[in-house]
Amino acid sequence: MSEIPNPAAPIADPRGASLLVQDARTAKRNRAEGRFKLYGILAICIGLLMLLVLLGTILSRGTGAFQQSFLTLPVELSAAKLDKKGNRDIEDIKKVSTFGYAPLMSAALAAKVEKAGIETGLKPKQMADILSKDAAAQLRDFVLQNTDLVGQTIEFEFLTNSRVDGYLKGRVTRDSIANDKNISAEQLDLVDALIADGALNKRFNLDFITGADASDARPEAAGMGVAMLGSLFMMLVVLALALPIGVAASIYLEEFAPKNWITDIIEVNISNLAAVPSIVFGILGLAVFINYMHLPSSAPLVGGLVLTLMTLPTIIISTRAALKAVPPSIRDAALGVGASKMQSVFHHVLPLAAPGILTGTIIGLAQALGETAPLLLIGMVGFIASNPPDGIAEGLMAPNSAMPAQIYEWAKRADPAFYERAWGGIIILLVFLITMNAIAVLLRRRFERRW
Amino acid sequence: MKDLKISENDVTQQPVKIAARDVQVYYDQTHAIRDVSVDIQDRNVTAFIGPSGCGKSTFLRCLNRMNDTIPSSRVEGTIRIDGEDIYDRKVDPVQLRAKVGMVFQKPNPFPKSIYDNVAYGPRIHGLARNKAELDEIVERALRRGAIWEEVKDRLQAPGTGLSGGQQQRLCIARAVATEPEVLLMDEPCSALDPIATAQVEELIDELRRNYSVVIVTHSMQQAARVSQKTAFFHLGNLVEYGDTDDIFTNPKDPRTESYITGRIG
Amino acid sequence: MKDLKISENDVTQQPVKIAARDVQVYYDQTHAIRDVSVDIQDRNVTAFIGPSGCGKSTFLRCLNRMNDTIPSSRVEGTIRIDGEDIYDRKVDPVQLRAKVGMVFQKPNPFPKSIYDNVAYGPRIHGLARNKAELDEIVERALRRGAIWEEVKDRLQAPGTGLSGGQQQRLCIARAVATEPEVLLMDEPCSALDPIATAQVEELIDELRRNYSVVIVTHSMQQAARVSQKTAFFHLGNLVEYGDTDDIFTNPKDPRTESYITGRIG
Amino acid sequence: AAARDQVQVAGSSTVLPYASIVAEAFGENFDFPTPVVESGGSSAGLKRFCEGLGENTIDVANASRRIKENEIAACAANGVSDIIEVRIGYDGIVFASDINGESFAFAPSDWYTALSDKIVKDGEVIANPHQNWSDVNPDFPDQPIQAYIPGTKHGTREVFEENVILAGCEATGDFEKFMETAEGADEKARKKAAEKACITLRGDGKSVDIDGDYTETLARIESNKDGIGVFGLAFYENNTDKLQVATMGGVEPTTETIAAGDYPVSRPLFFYVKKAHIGVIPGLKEFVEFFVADEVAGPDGPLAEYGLVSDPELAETQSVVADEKVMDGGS
Amino acid sequence: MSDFFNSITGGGLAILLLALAGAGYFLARSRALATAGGDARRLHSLPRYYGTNAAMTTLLPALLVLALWSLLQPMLIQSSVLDTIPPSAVGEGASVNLVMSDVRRMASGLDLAVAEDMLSRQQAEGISADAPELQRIFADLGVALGGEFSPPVLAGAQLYRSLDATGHVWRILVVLALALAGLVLSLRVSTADFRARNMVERGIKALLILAALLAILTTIGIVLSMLFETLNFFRLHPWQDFFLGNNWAPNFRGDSDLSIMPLLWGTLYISLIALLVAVPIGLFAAIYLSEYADNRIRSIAKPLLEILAGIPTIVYGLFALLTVGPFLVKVFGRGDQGLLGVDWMSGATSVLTAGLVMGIMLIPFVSSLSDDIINAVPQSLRDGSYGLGATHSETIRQVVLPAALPGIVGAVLLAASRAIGETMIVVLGAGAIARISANPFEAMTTITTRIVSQLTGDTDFASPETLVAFALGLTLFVLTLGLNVLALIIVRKYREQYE
Ligand SMILES: Nc1ncnc2c1ncn2[C@@H]1O[C@H](COP(=O)(O)OP(=O)(O)OP(=O)(O)O)[C@@H](O)[C@H]1O
Ligand SMILES: Nc1ncnc2c1ncn2[C@@H]1O[C@H](COP(=O)(O)OP(=O)(O)OP(=O)(O)O)[C@@H](O)[C@H]1O
Ligand SMILES: [Mg+2]
Ligand SMILES: [Mg+2]
Repeated sequence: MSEIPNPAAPIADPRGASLLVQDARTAKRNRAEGRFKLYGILAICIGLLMLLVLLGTILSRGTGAFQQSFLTLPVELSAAKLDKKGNRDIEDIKKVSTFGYAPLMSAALAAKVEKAGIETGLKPKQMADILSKDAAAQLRDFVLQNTDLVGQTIEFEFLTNSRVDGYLKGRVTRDSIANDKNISAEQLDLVDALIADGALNKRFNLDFITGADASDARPEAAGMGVAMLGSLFMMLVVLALALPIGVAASIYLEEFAPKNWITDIIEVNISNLAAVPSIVFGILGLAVFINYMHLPSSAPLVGGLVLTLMTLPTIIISTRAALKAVPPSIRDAALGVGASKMQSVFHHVLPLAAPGILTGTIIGLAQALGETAPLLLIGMVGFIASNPPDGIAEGLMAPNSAMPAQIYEWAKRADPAFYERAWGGIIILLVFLITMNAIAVLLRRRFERRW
Repeated sequence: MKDLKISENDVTQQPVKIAARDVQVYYDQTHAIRDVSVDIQDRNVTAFIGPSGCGKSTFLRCLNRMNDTIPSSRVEGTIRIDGEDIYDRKVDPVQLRAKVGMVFQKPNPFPKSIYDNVAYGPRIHGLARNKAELDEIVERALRRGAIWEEVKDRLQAPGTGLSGGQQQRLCIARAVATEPEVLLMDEPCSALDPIATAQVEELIDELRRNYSVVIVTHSMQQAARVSQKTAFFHLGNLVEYGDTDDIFTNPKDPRTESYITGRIG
Repeated sequence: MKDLKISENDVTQQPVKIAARDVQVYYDQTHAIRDVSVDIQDRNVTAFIGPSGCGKSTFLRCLNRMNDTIPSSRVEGTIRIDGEDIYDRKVDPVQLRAKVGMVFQKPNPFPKSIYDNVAYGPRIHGLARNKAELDEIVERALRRGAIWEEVKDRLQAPGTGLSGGQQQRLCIARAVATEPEVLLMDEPCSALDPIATAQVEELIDELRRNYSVVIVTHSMQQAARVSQKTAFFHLGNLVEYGDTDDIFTNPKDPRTESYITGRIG
Repeated sequence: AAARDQVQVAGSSTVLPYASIVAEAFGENFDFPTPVVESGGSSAGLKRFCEGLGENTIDVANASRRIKENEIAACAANGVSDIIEVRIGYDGIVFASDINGESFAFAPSDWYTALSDKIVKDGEVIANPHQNWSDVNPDFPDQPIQAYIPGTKHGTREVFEENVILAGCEATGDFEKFMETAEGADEKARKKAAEKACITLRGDGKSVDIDGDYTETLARIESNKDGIGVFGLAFYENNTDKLQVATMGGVEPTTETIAAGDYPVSRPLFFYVKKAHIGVIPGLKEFVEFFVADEVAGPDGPLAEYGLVSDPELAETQSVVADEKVMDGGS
Repeated sequence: MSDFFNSITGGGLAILLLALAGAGYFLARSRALATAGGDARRLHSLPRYYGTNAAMTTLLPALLVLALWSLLQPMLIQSSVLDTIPPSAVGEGASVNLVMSDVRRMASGLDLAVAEDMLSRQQAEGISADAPELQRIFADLGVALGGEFSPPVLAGAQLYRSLDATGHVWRILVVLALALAGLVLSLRVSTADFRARNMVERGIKALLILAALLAILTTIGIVLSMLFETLNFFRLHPWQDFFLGNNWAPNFRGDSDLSIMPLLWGTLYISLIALLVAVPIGLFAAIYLSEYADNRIRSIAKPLLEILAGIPTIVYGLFALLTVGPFLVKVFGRGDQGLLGVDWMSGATSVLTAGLVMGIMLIPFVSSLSDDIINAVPQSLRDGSYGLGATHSETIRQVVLPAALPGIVGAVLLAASRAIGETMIVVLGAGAIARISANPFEAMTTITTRIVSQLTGDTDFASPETLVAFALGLTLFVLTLGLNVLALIIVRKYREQYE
């Protein structure tokens, strides 16, 4: 069906053209549309590809940390050495230092080698070098907890030295140890024989997830657990402070503040705080919380406070954007039925802005969770191998590290085994982060709605 | 105030509920309402008519201080409700708005369930002692809003998923639920079909028994049907105010006459 | 299709512009439009009337596939414009919508200047060769939208700062500016005063000379005044369709009759 | 409230590994809790050390250099007047390159000639023209110069400048030339200017400052096999599978050669203890004594095993600790 | 009596106040209801507002006074104690503050001794400095003393203790009295007509203001914590060199060139590249997610992208150094062996490397926040545009994005802020060479990394080489402030209000 051409119609008018055939202009516009959409897909793909590459790198380098080599030996907890008075008094047993346990282990290893019929030219002391430097401490801790076992012979799983562990994981090869004074080819022969015997093997290492940091000489004993708790307590502080304060500040600025130069100053100030390098917050934290308020240094409470100040701008900025996006008619509707401004905000505007607020929280917390620099100045980076805290108060006040600080420390250490642990730590950090995000994302999805 | 005198001459037996004197409204520079003085009576329906953009909505919003929410707007003059100046510093606009309810020109349901939309007002004003009472209030309001039959099976569905007219009636129900003394309605029937319109007009008539109702409308017929008093606005001025019958049959101002007969706009 | 037969009997001399057959629309579970078949003629005004929530807007939106933007909605049946199925996979909804313009129930000006609001369509469709031509198009559209006089001094002011009725006329002007072949208007006059309404009706009458216009209205008077054909919807069904005069004077279906005389809603 | 129950240590990240090894062993074998050892650099450590007395200040500051006069003064101004200085040993600084690359036998002058911004050639002061190591010394392989040296914030950098670059500058005789050409009112100023000329390194990317730590240097060598980096001895000894060490002046760096003073590039490591905290913070004295005990810091102790060059005069240090002998300058 | 007061510690007082507030809540609530004859509808506000108001009036003034008192009391006591200490007791080179801190430490030592029953209260008040057991007690308790153990200091400590104890008693009395007064007052006014909601909302608003002011406080704190050291720096180093010089070469021996210019250039350059990566990708990702993708893809892709923001920056740093850098060298370097056959890039570390990797990290900052904002643009605007025959992308570009602009600018600003403040990626990816050059294949460095490295180094902490960190921090602060003011002005200008 054709139309009578309309003389008044302008030139480009597609009047009367068939809908089934695209006219040139529409085709062009559709190509632009296709391109536009393609850019979107490309953008997402680039983002996801990068994520994939990063996660791939992290996983391939870090999974090794969750495995650990152990050597199982029958050890005689010689009463003569450990409890010279023979009264099984824990105070007396405590007097025996780790140095006193070393001979027990060499003896046990030598006995094992002999029993298994392994031939080696190594002296017992050299043989014992394949064990971790932490082994003695391991054994001592065990004995102190089970004093009744003194005098008996027990099967005990000892950590092996990081080189032996690396050998089992393929990180250390016979070639690579040519110049290494920490391990010799004969020791590797012994290791091979013990593997064949079944005494030495590799298994999942729970201690890596639950344990505390260890010194540079004992990478195999280092764990992430205590630092994880440190991060957890810091995040609790951040969440408990940054979210309410940030939302409160945004509500005031967006809904109540008169639009004048004072609020302009506050507004500019907040965006500016977002650009302050995180270490400057560390300087501030040191000055205010530790030197002025006399809070203990290295405490997750202080770390949390510093990170709160650091995350606030992120949360405020995103919350304000979200509040701004709520259509004014909603506010009018509430006011019209006699709600106060405050009620209209808390009952209607805030729930509608919740997705944006949660996004800000996700990003802010992610940032806080991964931040090291400010912690450096308030003493949370370093060697902090304390025990897991007993309660919330101690968790907040007792010295602790945090996951990113721990990772940062490990990444700096000399022994390559720490490098593997650093990547393993990153995996734990990411799992922590993803769990945290998942909760927020679920919440956010409940609030999301287009109106 | 010439216009005012007209209205003062026409006072009926009802007491004055809202008394506006020399009201000026500005949006930044724009002078949207000029020198409006009017007495709105209790237990009466007052209609505001006038061409689009003449300031009906603006003036209506002054009556419950909804104008406060537009930062650029400024109100001068006095408006008294029951003799109390509502722009007095001591007046709590919130309390005022609970007393002077409003239905907006564009339907604006909350993005919540239909039930919650209506229950919101009664909840914040503590009008119901318990859930059963609240249910009752919601049902009555929805019935008065002439929408109960359509939504009674989906009270938990979102209010935003209704058709335009349904949304408008939901908003009316929401406003009625808080039992205001004065109800301001900005073109409440513009999105409604004749039957719903008739129902709303019936509601207005019913409300009139206890409350004062102010309604903005573009329909002369509607104004004639429901209102006892009519005010005609033109370019921000209140041109004429008086008994509806008088205005429609015997307009005093030439502008009113030409508007009613369809000559100016 | 009983209703359809009626309309087929009443064909006037105009060719059919839009032919809908057995159209069904669902929102998730809700069956909002049932079995609607209708022929809309070219160079004619067709009015859709019916109680609120009966599916007028929904059906109107099907005609230019605006329903595509509501994820939950699903359309079945065929709709042909100029004999071409608009739900055909080869049809580009964008091209379709340029041909079938729409004015919405709630005024929705863009948060841009008045000028840019109107110039938006011509710009994307490349209707103007240069600025002067564009200016001309904008002016003509605003004049046809009966709003030129009110805004000519503030074309650069934001469109959102206008009064409700002004916004609606701006939206009409915006739709007219792209010179569509079919114009769908969802209650275009509900926010307008009588004069503006008269102007819009005049515009509709003028448009009819070249285009096909479909208008949803709640006002029987308006339907009677402007339309040649009227379709009456009820609960998602097209109850009756025919010449406007017939429908209003001699409705065939009892439901139509009771609606027109104000008994069902 | 009772006093804080663990010793707090902060400071140099070079001392950190040693301090943490000791802290760990201390925690295991004593009834005191494991001390907290924070890193953050000598400067920050000493700053916190000097902030005052009391349980909210640290007890021990690690430093990879000796405390400066004005730091002692700043300490005193805050009431930290009795400071015990403890030297724990030496840190060997080695030059190492990729294990599969060429081997090098350096003299300090080679480094000076390769990296200085300006050198003297044929009696003229010219901008350093050398691109390959073979330009520096015909004996060297034809490998592009790419050095990863500690950033200027590192204590190691000071030693590198002092013992390698400046020594090289003097050895080649360029120093005198710089003295001649230097401007300055007196001998001292001219000498200073000449020294500055020697140690100003080229800025064209042949020499890259590493502000991170040795792992970063290692990573850079992994990404550029031509690179030669500066490492701590302990770090090298843990990464012999990736790195080969170069000799300096014909001496291979080992704990023995450094302790004997044969290998020229090393620096002392210190820590500083607040005397006022001894007897106040539980375990402080024990910790310090344990740190310098023979079985810990001695040549056969775990620290030496890890790479610390133990102090030949350890006995003296032990007596300083035992007597709580404070530094001069304190009251 | 004083035993009683001593037994009320800070926590005890807080619990007491809370209990009062709780009582106030229920009393006021029921009193208000009673005055309205039990009918909540006749109350001005909902009953819970009366309760909250009472709790608030009980708690807030008391807490405020408590806070102020706790802040002022030590100062007042300090000045009166100082008056009693003869100048002779202040040792050579020591400052009054030093003596005062000894006084405080000794006072708390005495407190401890009393608490541990090592001294009786009378003994603690009367004991003289030469009492032999005092030294031992202090050592046992772990009280560190800086200076000599002098009688005036001990006297000062004893005075300090007695003043402190008096202050403690008065503080408790005043605070409790205030709380009670608040309680009584709020109960008296809790009648049906009382505007309880308004009062409560005023209280909430005060809290909101307080929260907003925290930002100002933080700023003041940051400025103050850097200002003095910055001044110290400028005392040691000419400001002309710092601001106008063009060389950055810190040196152990002092006499370094410390100019911010090359660092500033590096900062801007790297941030610019990062934004050039992050803004288009992030924005397009946001557009795709909010406009094109169906809900399922969106609900998966968005959180996935957000993980990018949470990967520790050290990972990005290593990624830059070990993966991206060598890749770029392969493309842009190596002469004929390279992919492009050019030799523009020699080292793996460059502005481009760091910028690219940082851009990846910043993607979620732009994408997630923008996605939320775009999602909030009302559907009716899109409908209006589609109705005119606009394509989806035209609608997005011309209607949706302009409407969402203020929020998007906010997101970009946040990303830019993060780029300026980032360290690890720059350290590992961009190298550590300070220079001004337009070549993106060269290594450069940023202000932030220099702040970190100068602050955590081994140099003397009072030397300009360390202090420069503070000057850098403060300058950066002022600069970003300027940028933000600019952004605010721009957003104001283009802001569009919809609906
Ligand atoms: N987005 C939606 N989702 C779900 N249901 C919808 C949606 N839009 C409309 N409906 C329902 O579809 C039915 C028809 O709605 P429609 O908007 O077409 O009515 P209408 O005839 O235009 O009414 P009115 O005159 O009030 O505008 C109504 O019952 C409505 O509740
Ligand atoms: N928020 C605002 N900012 C600036 N000007 C405004 C604003 N709202 C309304 N105006 C202007 O004030 C005048 C009166 O507007 P108002 O909305 O009161 O008209 P109205 O009589 O309700 O018209 P309608 O019948 O079309 O709704 C108009 O010129 C309008 O453009
Ligand atoms: Mg209006
Ligand atoms: Mg509709």
